[in-house]
Parts: sequence; C-alpha cells; structure tokens
Amino acid sequence: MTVMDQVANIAYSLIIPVAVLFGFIMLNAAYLSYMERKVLAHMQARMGPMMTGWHGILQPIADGVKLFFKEDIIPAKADKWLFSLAPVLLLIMSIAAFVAIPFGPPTDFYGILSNKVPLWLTNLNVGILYVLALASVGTYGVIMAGWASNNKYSLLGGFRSAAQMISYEIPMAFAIITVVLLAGSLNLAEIVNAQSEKWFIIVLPVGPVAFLLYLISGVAETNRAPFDLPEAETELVAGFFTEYTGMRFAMFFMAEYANMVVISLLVSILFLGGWMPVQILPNTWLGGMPPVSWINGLFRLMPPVLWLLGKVYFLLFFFIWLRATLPRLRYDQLMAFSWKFLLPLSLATLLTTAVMKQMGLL
Amino acid sequence: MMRNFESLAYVPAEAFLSAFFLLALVLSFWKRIRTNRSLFYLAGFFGITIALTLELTAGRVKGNGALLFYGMIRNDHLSQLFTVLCLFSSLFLFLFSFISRETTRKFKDGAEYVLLILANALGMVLLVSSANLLMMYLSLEFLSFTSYLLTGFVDRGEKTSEAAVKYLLYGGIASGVMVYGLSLLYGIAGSLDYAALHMFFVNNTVPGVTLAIPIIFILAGMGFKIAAFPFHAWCPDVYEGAPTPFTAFLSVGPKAAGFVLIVRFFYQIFGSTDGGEILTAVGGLDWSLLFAVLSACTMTFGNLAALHQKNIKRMLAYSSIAHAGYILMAVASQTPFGVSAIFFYFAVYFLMNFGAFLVVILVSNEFNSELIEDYEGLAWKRGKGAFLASMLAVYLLSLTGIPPFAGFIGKVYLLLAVFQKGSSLYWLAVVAVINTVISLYYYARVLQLMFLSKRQKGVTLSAMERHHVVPYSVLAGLSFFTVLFGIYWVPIDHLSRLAVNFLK
Amino acid sequence: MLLKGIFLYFAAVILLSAVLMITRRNPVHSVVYMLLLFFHIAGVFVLLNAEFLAAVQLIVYAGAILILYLFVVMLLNVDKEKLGSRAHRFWPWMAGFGILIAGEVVLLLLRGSFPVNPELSVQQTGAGAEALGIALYTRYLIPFEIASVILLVGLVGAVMLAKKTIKE
Amino acid sequence: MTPDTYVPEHFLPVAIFLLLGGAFAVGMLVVGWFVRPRRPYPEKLLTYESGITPFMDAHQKFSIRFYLIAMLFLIFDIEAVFLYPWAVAYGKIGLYGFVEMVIFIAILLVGYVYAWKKGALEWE
Repeated sequence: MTVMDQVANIAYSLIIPVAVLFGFIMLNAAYLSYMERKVLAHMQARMGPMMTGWHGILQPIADGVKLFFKEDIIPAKADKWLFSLAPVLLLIMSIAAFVAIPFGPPTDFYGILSNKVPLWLTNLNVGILYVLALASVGTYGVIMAGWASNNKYSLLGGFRSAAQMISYEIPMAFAIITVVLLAGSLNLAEIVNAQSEKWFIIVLPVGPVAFLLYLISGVAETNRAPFDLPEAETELVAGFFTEYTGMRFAMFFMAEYANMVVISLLVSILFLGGWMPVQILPNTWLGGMPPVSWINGLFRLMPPVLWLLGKVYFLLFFFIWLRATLPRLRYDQLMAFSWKFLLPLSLATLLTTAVMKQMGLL
Repeated sequence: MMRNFESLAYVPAEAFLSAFFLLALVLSFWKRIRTNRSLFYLAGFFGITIALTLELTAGRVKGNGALLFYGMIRNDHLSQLFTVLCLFSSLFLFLFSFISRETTRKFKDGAEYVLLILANALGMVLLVSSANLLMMYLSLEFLSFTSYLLTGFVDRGEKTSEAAVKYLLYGGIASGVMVYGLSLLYGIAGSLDYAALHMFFVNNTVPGVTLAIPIIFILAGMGFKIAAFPFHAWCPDVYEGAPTPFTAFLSVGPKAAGFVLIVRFFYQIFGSTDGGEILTAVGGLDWSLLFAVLSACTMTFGNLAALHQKNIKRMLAYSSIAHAGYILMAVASQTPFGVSAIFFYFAVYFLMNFGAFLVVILVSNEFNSELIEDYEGLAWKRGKGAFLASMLAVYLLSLTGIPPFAGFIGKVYLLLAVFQKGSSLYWLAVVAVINTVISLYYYARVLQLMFLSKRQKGVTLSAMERHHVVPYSVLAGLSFFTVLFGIYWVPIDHLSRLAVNFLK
Repeated sequence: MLLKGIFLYFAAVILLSAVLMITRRNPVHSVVYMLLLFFHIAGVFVLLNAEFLAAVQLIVYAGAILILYLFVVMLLNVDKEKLGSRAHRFWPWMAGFGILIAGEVVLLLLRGSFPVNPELSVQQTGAGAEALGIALYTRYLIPFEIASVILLVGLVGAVMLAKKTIKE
Repeated sequence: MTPDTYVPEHFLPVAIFLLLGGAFAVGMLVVGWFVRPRRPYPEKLLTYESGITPFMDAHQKFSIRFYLIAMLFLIFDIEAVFLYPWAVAYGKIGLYGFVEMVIFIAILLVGYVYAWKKGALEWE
C-alpha cells in the first residue's frame, strides 16, 4: 500500500464519517430550536418564527449570527476560569457521546461503494457505559456553571439541577441494566441486533415498564419540561445559566439539544429496535402470511438508518409535546418521584426480568 | 479449595452475624422497637453470644487450614482463637455499654449503636480469617468504617468530632497508602492469594528494594490499625473522644484483629517454616529487623508520651500504644512460638485492659470526669471506693508486668519468643525491660494518688450505690482471672499453642 | 513508539493534574483537576484494554464520588479570605518523604529487573465485562457480598450523620 | 498480547471527537471575539439579583440534603456498576448468579428502606 492509499483510506474511514457525524450534530443542535419553536407555536395556535426565510426556515442561522455579535459578559465576582470552562465541558461531553452510537448496519449505499462500510464511528464493547459515563460527567458543567457565576439563582439552580440529574441517573441505570440483561451485551450494535425479532419495548411484561422508566429519566436528565426546575424562570430566573451571554449561552443551548438527540437515539436503540423496521406481526408468528408479509416487506424497503432517524425525530417531537402539555413539578415532588417511585419500580423490573430469564420465559 | 456454597457450612458464626445484622436493621425500621434501647442492647448481646456459641461448637467441624470461598477465607486455629477473642471483646463492649452512663443516657436511638457494633464484630471476624489481599483489605475497611462511626457516636463535645474526623482522615490516608502498596505487590507477583504469593516469592528472587516500597506502604495500613509508632497519631485523640466502652474495646478487639492481619501477611507470604523453630524470611526482605525497630520505637514512644498525661483515657491510649510495641516483639521474632505469645498476651491484655476501663467508666459515671487528679484518694472514699481502687491497682500492676499478675506472664512469653530468635534481637529485649520500668512510673502515679492521698477520706460515692451487682461482679471476675492466670496459666498456654497450627 | 508517546502523555497529565490538585488554593479548582486526573486514568485503562474499568472509572469516580466531593466542598463554603496557603507547616517533611519514595521508585526502575508475572497480560478477548462478571460471581463472590454490606453500613452511617445534623 | 503491542484503535474516534468538541467550543468563542462588542462597566458586571444590588457572597451554606442525595446516589451507582457485568454474564452464571445477585440487592434494599424510614428521602 502506498502512502497515498493510506491517506485515502484514512480519509474514507475517518475524516468523512467524522465530518458527516459532526455536521449531523450541529444541524440538529441548530434546527431543533427551530423545530421546538414551531411545534410549540402550532400547539398553542400560533405561527412561530415566520420572517426569516420561508416559514422562518433561516431562523436558527439568524439566531446564531446574532449570538456571535452579542457582548460576552463575565460578572466581576465570578470565578472566571470555571465560568469559561463549564459550558465548554458540557458541550464537549454532549458532542462526544455521539461517537459510540451506531446509526445502522454496515451498508454499501445500494452499490455506490465497493464494499460495505459501518454506519458508526466506533463500535465500543462498552458502548452504553461510555455514553452513560459522558452523561454523568456532564453534571459538572451544570454545577460548575452555577457555582462559578456567584449568583444566588445560579447556584441554587446548579445544585438543584445536579441533584436532579444524579437522582434520575439511578432508575436510568437500572432500566439500562434490564436491557443489557435481555440483550446479554453492552455493545449498542449487538443490543439492536438482539431486537431483530422483537423490540424490547414489547417484551412483556418488563419491556414497556423499562421503556417508560428510561424515557422519564431521560427527560429528567436533560432538564426538560416537566422536569425543568433548574430553569424555572418564575423562581430561579434562568437557573445555572442566568449569568451567561452570547456564545457561552449558545453552548448551553447546543449541549441541551445535543443531549436530547442522544437520549432519543438511546431510547430508539435500547427499546425501539434501533434501525429495525416496524413489523406489523412478527415473522415467526402470522407475519409470514401473505398480506402481512407484503407490508412487512414494504417496510423493509426503507433504509435502516432512516428508520432509526424516524424514531429519533418522533421522540424529539414527543419531548416538545411534553413541554407544551405538562405543568412543571414541584422540586420535592420531583425528588420523591425518582427516589420513592422510579427507583423501586426499576429494581422490581430488573428482578422480574432476571426471574423470567431464569425460568426460561424470556 | 472450597467453593462458595459448600463453604457456608464452615463459617456459621460469620454467616449468623451477617444475617443477624440484617435482621436487626430490618427490625429497627419500626419506631417502637428502635427507640427501645434496652431491647436493642439485649438483642445485640445475645446475637454476639449466639455467634460465639456457634464458633465454639463448630470448632469440631472446622478443619484446620481449610481454604474456603475459593481461598478467600482460611479456616484454622489462629482464626478460630482470635474470632473467639474478638467476639468476646464485642460482648464486653455491649456489657460496658449497659453500664456506662454515656451510652445509656446521652442518646436516644440505640439501634444504630448496636447495629454498628454488630457490623464491627463481623469486620473483625472476617479480618482474622482472610487469606487473600482483596478480602483482607475489604474487611479492614469494613472494620475501620464502623469504627469511625462509633467513635463519633456519642457526643462528648468538641473532642468527639475532632476525634472522629481525625480518625477518618488518618484512616483514609493509611488505607489509601496501603492499597497502593497492595497494588504494587500484585503487580510484582500477579496474585492476590496468600498461598500463591508465597509460592511466587519462594520461586522468584525479588530485589529487596523492589519489595521494600510495597511492604512499607502496606505497613502503613497495618500500623494504623494497631497504632504502631509512626502511624499512632490518631490514637490518643480517638481514645479520648470516643465513648469509653468503645475505647476499651478499640484497644483489644480491632487491635488483635490487626495483629492477626500482620501475622498472616508476613508469616504466610514472607515466611517459610520447614518445620524449624524459626521461620526463614522469603523474598529477600529482612522483616524481622523492620519489626524489631518498629517495636522498639513504638513502645518507647508510647511509654514516654504516657508520662505526662492528665486524662486517664489518654494515658491508657499511650499505654496501649506501648503494649502494641511489646506485642510487635513477637512478630519480629519470626518464630511460630511468637504467634502463641501474641495470643497469650492478648488473652491477658483483654482481662486487664477491659478491667481498667471498667473502673474508668464507673468513676466517670460518678464524677463525669476522666482526669487523673479526680482519682485522688479514691481508695478512702466511702461506698465501694476501696474496692474500685484496689481493682484498678490490680489491673494497672498487671499492665505494668509485675510478677503475681497475668501481665507478667504475658510479657515473659513475648520475651521468650525474642530469645528464641537468637542473639540478634537481644537488644530488643533490653529495650522492652527498660520500657517496663518507665511504664511503672506512670502507672504507679495513679496508684499513689488513689492510695496515699487521704484528703478525700470519708467522702461518699453517691452514684455507686444505685448501680446493680453486674459491674462489680464483672470487675471482680476480671481481676480474679488476672490474678489466676498470673499463677496458673496452663489453660491459656494450651490454647495459645494451638495458634501455631496455622502454619501447617 | 506511538503507544509509548500516548502513555507518556497520560502519565504526564496525571502527575501534573495531581500536583495541581493538591496545590490549588480554591478547593473547587482542585476538584476540576481531579476530574482531569480521572479522565486520564480512564485513558490508561483503555490502553490496557480494560474498557469496562475505564467506563467505571468515569461513572463511579468522576460521576459519583467526585460529585459528592464537589457538593461537600461547595457546601463547606470556605471563605476565600480565610483560605491561606494550602501548604501545611510540615510541607518540607512531606515533600522530603515524597522525594524519598520517588527516588526509590526511580532506583527501582534503573535496576531494570522488575519481575512481572507472565500471567498478567492484556486480554485480547474483548469480553472484559463478561469475564469480570463471571469472576465476580464465582471466585470473588464473598468480597463482592462483603462490599454490599460495607455499602449498607456506609448508607446507614451517612443517613445517621445527616439526620443528626438536620435535627440540630 | 502485552501492553507494548496492544493498540486501542477503536478509541481513536473518541479522542478525535473530544478534541473536535473542545476545538469547536473554543473556536466559537475565538471567532466571536473578533466581531463582538466589548463595553464593560461596573454595573454591567454585577450579577443579577432581581434588579437590586447583590448583597453578601452568593456562596452560602447549602442544605445538607444535597449532600445526602449525593451520598445515596454514590451507593446506588456503585450497586448499578456491579450489576452491569452480572447482566452481561447472566447467561453463563445461571442460577447461582441469580441467587447471589438477589442477596446483593436484598442487602442494599434493606439500606434503601432504612433511608426511607429515617426520612432521608424527604425533601421538606
């Protein structure tokens, strides 16, 4: 192999995928804000952004440009070093989580490429743990931002937010362990492949419970409504990012949207069969019969990666829907909900799964 | 090497203790039970008693040298003897907690106190039988953990929080350093198992300096547990700040467990018997000298520091440091007989130390003070004053090592072990004798205050009357044995000879 | 060569952040350096093909233990004015001790004959978590269950102390 | 395979992304630095406190409950970490593994109920 070949090889196997994935993250981070504003607006019988471009389609770009030109204010009493570090840390963690996520099985893009390439950057054996680890480190960004601002609202917001995030990490972990128990692997691609016959969400009776547990904890982890206590503007102004302006403020936003995407991806991968297409009835049962098998075959025509993204965007829509619908919880209710309800429930789910697996029922 | 479920039958005491601990914790959920302190004390007392009974009766079942749980736990006479000793010390802790006013009046919830003592007992029992670095470290942490909590349990003012925090910080650092040493050892030898480690060091020559670093680091953790010289700094403060019954216990049970840890670690990994009377050091490290130096420093420091103490608990703390130094002589001797001597000494130390502390408890129930000056003229006070003073005299003289008492025989055993090693350690024996003379001074100071000052003559000890017969009979019983074993020590001798069997 | 370079990078950052961690005046800054330290230790684990441990390093140490430290450090709210130099009055002794140990390690490395058990090698099976699971639930069962009791005692202790403080 | 020859190349993208994320975040700030205005004055640099001048240091002593939550989290997080290898190896360790894990969970469950009964989970 010549040097040029090696360079080309690296380009194909690394640079292009990295560029594509990075682009995907950025596009999502930008356009989710648009999606959120539009969906919320329509749910409240408004139009949302309409001025910039067709139906306001250029709004995120305008927002981004605006934020670039905003003054960067660091309060005099703030801990400047930590104040600058916090948003950067949070953003790095939420971006880096995407590396380990598989978007689909190896494909040659309908013959365009000479050999099959995987639709993931790296397939870690401990993929799910890697994502969890980065998420748990993300807590630092929140709490450090709150502390460094030297503002009472920020500090309380940061503390609340961090306590909330760690409280919901426990049921989340147990829900994930339930999935790992079903799949027998920590590898995300293998977890998806284990669902080729049956998505984990329909593995009765534990699947739906674990799914809901994960979904709820996921929403709480991203500090979204109805768990957006840290940002409860009526009592805490803007929570831990009260003092942030301009690009630093933008970073918190991007990190939040990136986190939402990661959570949606994980929900899809762990419970909704990842890139597996919908089956009206499983092949092993009536699904093999003609009218059903035609529809199943039709579904299979759509590329796997689109199935995954479809599920992801549905979940993202769902998150926005939640925000439009549900009122905010009180903080003591929020903590009690995790510690007194979700935690025992998740443990019970896990144990039930183990028992049923032991008895050969799963 | 036995597998997990088969092994369970061989550890009835440990299994019972863990189950009982959990049961007690579950019972404490109900407020009515939790607030009933006497009920919980009784439960704890009987729990330990049952564990003791199980341990004693299961002795027949237990094989010597059986490796249980894939070699995590070694069942041999050494572990059995010290399990019994440790459980007895927990039993006395409960007994003393009944008696002491601190632990009966000052706090409401007795449940946690009892629970922590039970957990502490479990930690000790596991520590004395661990035969694997991981198991050893975990049980050590378990023991330390519960000890920190118990130290701060009864609020005696600023002293307590200072003691608990100091204990925690010293303990944390010591165990951190120790686990670093353990990891280095694992890196060198590639095993956590004592037997496998031994085989590695027999078959491979490791340069002395390579081994020195991990060993010194590990010694930091061990030295902390037994309060040996450079790692003793926590000891006086903790002894002063902790509830007195726990202080009494701390210098017997956990310390004995710590010594078993040292003995096992060095005798089983770095010693080779070949049936001889003296072990040969394995692994190119002269740990005999190491311990000899440690021992000499510890006893000298302990005794010198004890000279100026005003608080009797602090004085006893320094005295217990000195005693750890004496006992380290037996480790330095590298002889199987040294292990017997260690058990012998602990059996005796158990009696005299608990006895001395019981007097301290009774006196502090009366005066609410632990200052030595408050012992002035104790012998002449009306209402059990003479009894208390004479009892304390017996224990203190025994602690010094004066002939008709058991402490003397204990010291003789330790010295015999040193002599067995040979002329290289004679200097250590000389140091020990000099130290005994020094210690006589501060023990005698208390005696002199109690007996020779008549200023307090005729003052009545009021609180003494209200107490029941229990503390006094315990006091008398302990002193009876202290004297008895000073004259007729064959029973303990027989028992202690069993301890050597762990090397087989 | 590359590997050595990566390892040296990790080692250098570990040492540097450890030193910074103990010398910073602001304890919250110390925590940040500790986070950096944990990340690079996880990196070393990755180099040793211990991916599971690397993840655990981040989840438990960075994600849980350090968060607890951070809470405590922030709760303590040490006055910045009162925060003197972090150097303890014994620092020359400690530095001396540290240099002694470091010197001994250097001496050790210079001798070159560090016997390493050949059984210790990087596993290439990639089944880190599974192998760990099997070991944990057979051979190391008792330490594992003891660990759970220790956690339980820790929980009881924490609740007990916290409740005591709340009552006062 | 010894540590000298093992190359964890599948972590290369991770390293790249960590760097890329950092570079992106810093890059945004640097680019912004060229175009954004800088007109600080003392009032602007005050922290926000509902319009009044901030009083006292914001770093107040906080409720011990935050610490308690962190402690409980730590314990359950460790429990969860122990469960991952168990879940992966479950097929191979079978019934023994199940019983052992039930004991493990039961022990911690006792602690959980204890914490609940003692009111550690309340957030008054």
